[in-house]
Amino acid sequence: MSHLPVMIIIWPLIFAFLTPLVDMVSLRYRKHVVITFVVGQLVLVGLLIFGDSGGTTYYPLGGWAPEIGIVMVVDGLSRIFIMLIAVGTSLAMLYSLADIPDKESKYYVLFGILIAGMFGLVLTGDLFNLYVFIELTSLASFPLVAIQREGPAVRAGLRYMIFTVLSSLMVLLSIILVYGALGTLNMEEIGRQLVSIPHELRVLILALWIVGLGLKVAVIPLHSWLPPAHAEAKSPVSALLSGVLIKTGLYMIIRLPLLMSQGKDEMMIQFILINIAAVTIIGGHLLALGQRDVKRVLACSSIAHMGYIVLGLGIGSLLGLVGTLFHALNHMAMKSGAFFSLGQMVKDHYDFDSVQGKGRGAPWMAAVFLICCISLIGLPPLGGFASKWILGMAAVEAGQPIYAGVIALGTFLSGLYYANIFRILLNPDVSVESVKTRWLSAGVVGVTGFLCVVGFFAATWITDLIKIVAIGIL
Amino acid sequence: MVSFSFDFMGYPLLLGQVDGLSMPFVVAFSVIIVPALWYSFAYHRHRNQSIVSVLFFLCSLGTVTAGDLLSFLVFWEGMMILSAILIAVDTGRRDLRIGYRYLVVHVIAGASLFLGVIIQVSSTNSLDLAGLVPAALPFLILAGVIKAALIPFHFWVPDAYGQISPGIAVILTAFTTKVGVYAIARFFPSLSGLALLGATVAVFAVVMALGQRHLRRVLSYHLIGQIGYMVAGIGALSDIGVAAASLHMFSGVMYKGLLFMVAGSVLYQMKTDDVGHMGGLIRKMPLTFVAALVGAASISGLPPFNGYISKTALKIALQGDPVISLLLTVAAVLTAMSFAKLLWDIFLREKPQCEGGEARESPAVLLIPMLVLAGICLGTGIHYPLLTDALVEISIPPIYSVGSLWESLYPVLLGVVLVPITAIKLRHLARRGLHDLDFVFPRLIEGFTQVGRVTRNTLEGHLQTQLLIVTAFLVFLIWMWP
Amino acid sequence: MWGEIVDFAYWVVVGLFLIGFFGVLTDTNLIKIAIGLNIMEASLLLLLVRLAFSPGDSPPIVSEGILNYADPVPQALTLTAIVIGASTTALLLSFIIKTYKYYGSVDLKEIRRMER
Amino acid sequence: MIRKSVALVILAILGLLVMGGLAELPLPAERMSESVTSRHILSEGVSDTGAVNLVTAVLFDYRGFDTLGEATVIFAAAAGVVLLFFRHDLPTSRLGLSSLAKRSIMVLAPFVFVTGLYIVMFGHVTPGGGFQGGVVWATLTILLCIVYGTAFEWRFINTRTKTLLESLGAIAFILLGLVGIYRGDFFLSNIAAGFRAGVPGELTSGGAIPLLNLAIGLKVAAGLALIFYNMVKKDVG
Repeated sequence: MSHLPVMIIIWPLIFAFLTPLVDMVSLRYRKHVVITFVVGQLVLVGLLIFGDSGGTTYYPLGGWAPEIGIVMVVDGLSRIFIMLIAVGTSLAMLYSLADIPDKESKYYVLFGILIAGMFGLVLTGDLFNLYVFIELTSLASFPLVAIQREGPAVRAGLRYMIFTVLSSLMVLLSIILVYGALGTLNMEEIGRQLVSIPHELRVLILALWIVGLGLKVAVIPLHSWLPPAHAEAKSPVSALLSGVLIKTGLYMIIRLPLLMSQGKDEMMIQFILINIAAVTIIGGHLLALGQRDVKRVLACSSIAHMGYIVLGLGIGSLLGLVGTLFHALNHMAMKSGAFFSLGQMVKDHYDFDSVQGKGRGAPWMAAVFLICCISLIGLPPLGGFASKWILGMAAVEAGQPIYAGVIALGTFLSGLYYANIFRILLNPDVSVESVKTRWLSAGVVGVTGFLCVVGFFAATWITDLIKIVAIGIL
Repeated sequence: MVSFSFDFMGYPLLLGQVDGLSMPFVVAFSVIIVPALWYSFAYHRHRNQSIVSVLFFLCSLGTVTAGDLLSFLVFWEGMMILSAILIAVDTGRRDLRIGYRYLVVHVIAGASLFLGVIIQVSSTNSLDLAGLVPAALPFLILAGVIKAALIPFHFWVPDAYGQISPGIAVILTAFTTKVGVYAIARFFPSLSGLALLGATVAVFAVVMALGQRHLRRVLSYHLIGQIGYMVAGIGALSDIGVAAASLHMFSGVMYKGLLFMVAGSVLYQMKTDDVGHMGGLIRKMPLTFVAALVGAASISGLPPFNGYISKTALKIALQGDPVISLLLTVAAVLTAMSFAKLLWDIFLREKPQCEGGEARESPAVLLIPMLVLAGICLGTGIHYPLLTDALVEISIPPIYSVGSLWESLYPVLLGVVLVPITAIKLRHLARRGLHDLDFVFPRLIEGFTQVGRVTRNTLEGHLQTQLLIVTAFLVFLIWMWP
Repeated sequence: MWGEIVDFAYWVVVGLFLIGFFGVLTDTNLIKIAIGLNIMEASLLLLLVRLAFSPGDSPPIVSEGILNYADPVPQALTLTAIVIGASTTALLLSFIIKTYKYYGSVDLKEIRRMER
Repeated sequence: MIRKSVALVILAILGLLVMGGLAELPLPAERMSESVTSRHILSEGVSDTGAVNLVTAVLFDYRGFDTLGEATVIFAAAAGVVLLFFRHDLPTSRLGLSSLAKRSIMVLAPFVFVTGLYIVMFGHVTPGGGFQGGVVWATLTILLCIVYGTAFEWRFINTRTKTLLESLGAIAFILLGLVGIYRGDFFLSNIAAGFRAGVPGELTSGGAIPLLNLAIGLKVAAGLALIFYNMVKKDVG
């Protein structure tokens, strides 16, 4: 029996708990501790993902049977999300070394807890345990948003927090009702028995679940906490939140139609999701179009991209699911890359007037930013195009070409505002001094740019892998 | 030709597939790129721009030789990005919005193409360029029409090419719109109404050109007009029509390149491209004048230049349709009028108060590519089998006959005669009625930004309003669940 | 619409939930919003405890001679949820303190006015 | 005013809908008789874990991972509060209350501490446990803060000590969990990993549960004290 599933969660926790102790000795070991942690995490995750045959593995915590205790489930879907989280968090962690002052000890504590929470979230097979991990990730992310400790940042964090607490309450109510109806918390068991719940109660449970998690995923009309929160945070945190954290909400939504419904409800959920997604894509892009701050534009574009991701889910076909997962991976790479490279070009103020011409101060960073943004628009030959292509194909194949039209419209709208950002960042009329980039952050930025390119050229290979997982899920 | 295959998600991507339709494009692109690069390099002395230009050229080649829809799309978008970068970098110091607007238009075309390709591929499950399904057609047409700058989607041409520096314009004009023509020829050769559309565009564009004062804008409109000719040729729905269009594409690339180079040289010396401020340059720039003369003769379809060959081929192809023939003749008259006036204004007339006091002949590095292109125009015109044999597989009826010589001469003569009489009136007409079309488009893009601002104001409301919306959404969801 | 029994406790739960929610939706004072959220959470905990218990049950501490125990699982869940709720409240209050230090007010309207 | 009425209407509908859902819940007794989880824990709980208090058994054994999670939540909240109030790390008040209060709190303090210890250590036998006892301990530091002024409390157990205690408690929990893996069983295994079940009802029963309780108690006490201290200390910029 391999203990890897639990070790993956314990490792960041140990990092988080040890960091204050190490800091009491000296702040100088920060870099070593963080790099050790990241390497260890990547090794553990690599072992988990590639170490076995790829089937479903159960890990009973405390040795109790799944019905009685808490069980952890490793299947294809959690493997994909573990990979996403591991890559995204490792990059953000390494990037933080250059961007966050050493004395911010608690930053790394919270970061570690956040990572542990996200891993727990995608690994657990117990509904209440899921809730605990949701809370863990949320609580760890609130202070990270407000790390600049100034008025707007604190306000953004507060807004984020109120929305998230509300969403947690909805999820908690949903979980309580499930337990009250079925007397079990095991997710697979719940999936099997959910049909036996009386209709009105089931609708209540599902609706609370969708809205509660919709708030995490930030689909319109549940989105309004996201732009300030993601924009006011520091670059690595923005990248982490936009690139990784909101995808975990997606994971739970994917689990929802898979485990928690059958028949008519599934149709209804898909109908809800696909329409929410369409509204989210267009609304998110229009929101981004109206912004006057680069980071806010990127944040709003995250909303729109969650729309694309949910769209594939709403289509409900194999291809749609593949598109969803692939776009989630791509979006992690390109949005992180965009935030990272932007953070290297511009240090503090991100409104359009202050960033004029800043791209010319760090041309290589600007180049990666350009690549990431082109990928975000969805133009070939970059990853964003490949996943949009799959999503569009899925929409047309499912007999709903109108949603392919929505994707194309989204491409057009995002072209509008990214073109605007380029022309501002590359404005040659403003004189700028060149910005020095530390090798670590430059490396991280380079990796994200590389991932964007890989998304297209290795698309065949990646989608084949994802397809195996998706077949397993459906 | 080298071909190369690459697997993308279960679909084979075929690169470098050359067939009868793409051959003329490949040849034309490969021929023009050398003088164009030379010219632009001499004009700018900026290495990065040349690198981007070469990449742009390679993307254009890739587009016309793509063997499947997906790689076509990839190269198409690649062209778009690279050309937008070229324009943005070039126009940066004056007006960044030009590159922005250019990109926006082409993103629309790209999104439309993307949608069309997706519909096509998912309904036929293959990436073949042929056998398009009707559902995909409108999107592909929109993409092709925008790229080829057919009216009413022509506005980006004068907007961008009318303001970028000629060094870049020489490169961009040679490829971008031609790829649009290629798309039209490739995807919907049998679309009805193309011929009429093309002929109308030709007339309209030339009328618009007559109303312009600025040299580069004039040339931009003529560019659109020449595209109209090509589309009319494609619309003839015969092999000979497509062949004639290909020939005209080749000629057009050559003489438009030449004319933009001339414009660049003049601009370089005069520091302005307002035709009204020029005059008498023939004495200062005789060789440039010769090049301009060749270009003008070629575009007007005068023998023995290559424009004559391709226009005559077009006339042969379109013989059966009197309306279109008439429209093309009108366009030819107006073209000749426009260029006669242009040559008169710039080179011939004496204007004592003109500003080109210290203007002198262009340096050799600028002259050589111009003369090379002029040579090509003349050479392929005299020895036209060189063109027809190499580019098109269909034999074209003898071109140098008395009838066709007369047919190409009289519109030019008519145009030259009519210059002093009607130019003024036409100019007023064009300026008053049609000019505004060009300025709708920047407003349109501003309009989108406005929509975004309104959305932001509605969707980013106060905390509690948003919370209320969340609650209402929850209630709505439970309430509406069947 | 409703089954045979609608427990009194359920009315209390829903009532508290709505009171808290109403406060969150309408009161502009941040502290009161936090209180509203806490009331909502308390109502959920009440529901959880109610679900553990049937009339006549003893607390689940095993001793001789008792046959009916309350369900221990929801009680454990309640404990967990309480701790989580307390932590959330602590953090929420520190955010509010921080907001107060920056803006000098905990009223949403005034903060909004100050932003302009 | 409009918002209030709209909210009222929406919430009324929501209340009715939730009520409609709740009305369809089965009776707790019915559910318990069908639920594998509840029946197993009620019948086998004592022999499985050695703890008489089944809530603690669920909390620290059957669902021990939840408890690790919630302990981490407190840790995260404390870290978050510290992060938010960073740079204001100074004691504020040296005055405190009257000497009467000071004297009586000194008399009370040991008893409060012992009460906390009792609640922590007997969590598996009587109602109570690490969280509850930890809160009592935290109350002690809060009382000292109020009565003697924060400066005294700061000297008495300073922030470093608290952080140290908190981290040590957390790490102890994980180490206790890892013992299960070390003994060839699973993470957080209790009796199966070789901890002695003991005689139910005694202090030494329940395997690792008392130890886990102690770890949690330390962590909760230090965490809450940190949160409180950071909230009351003065903002000096």
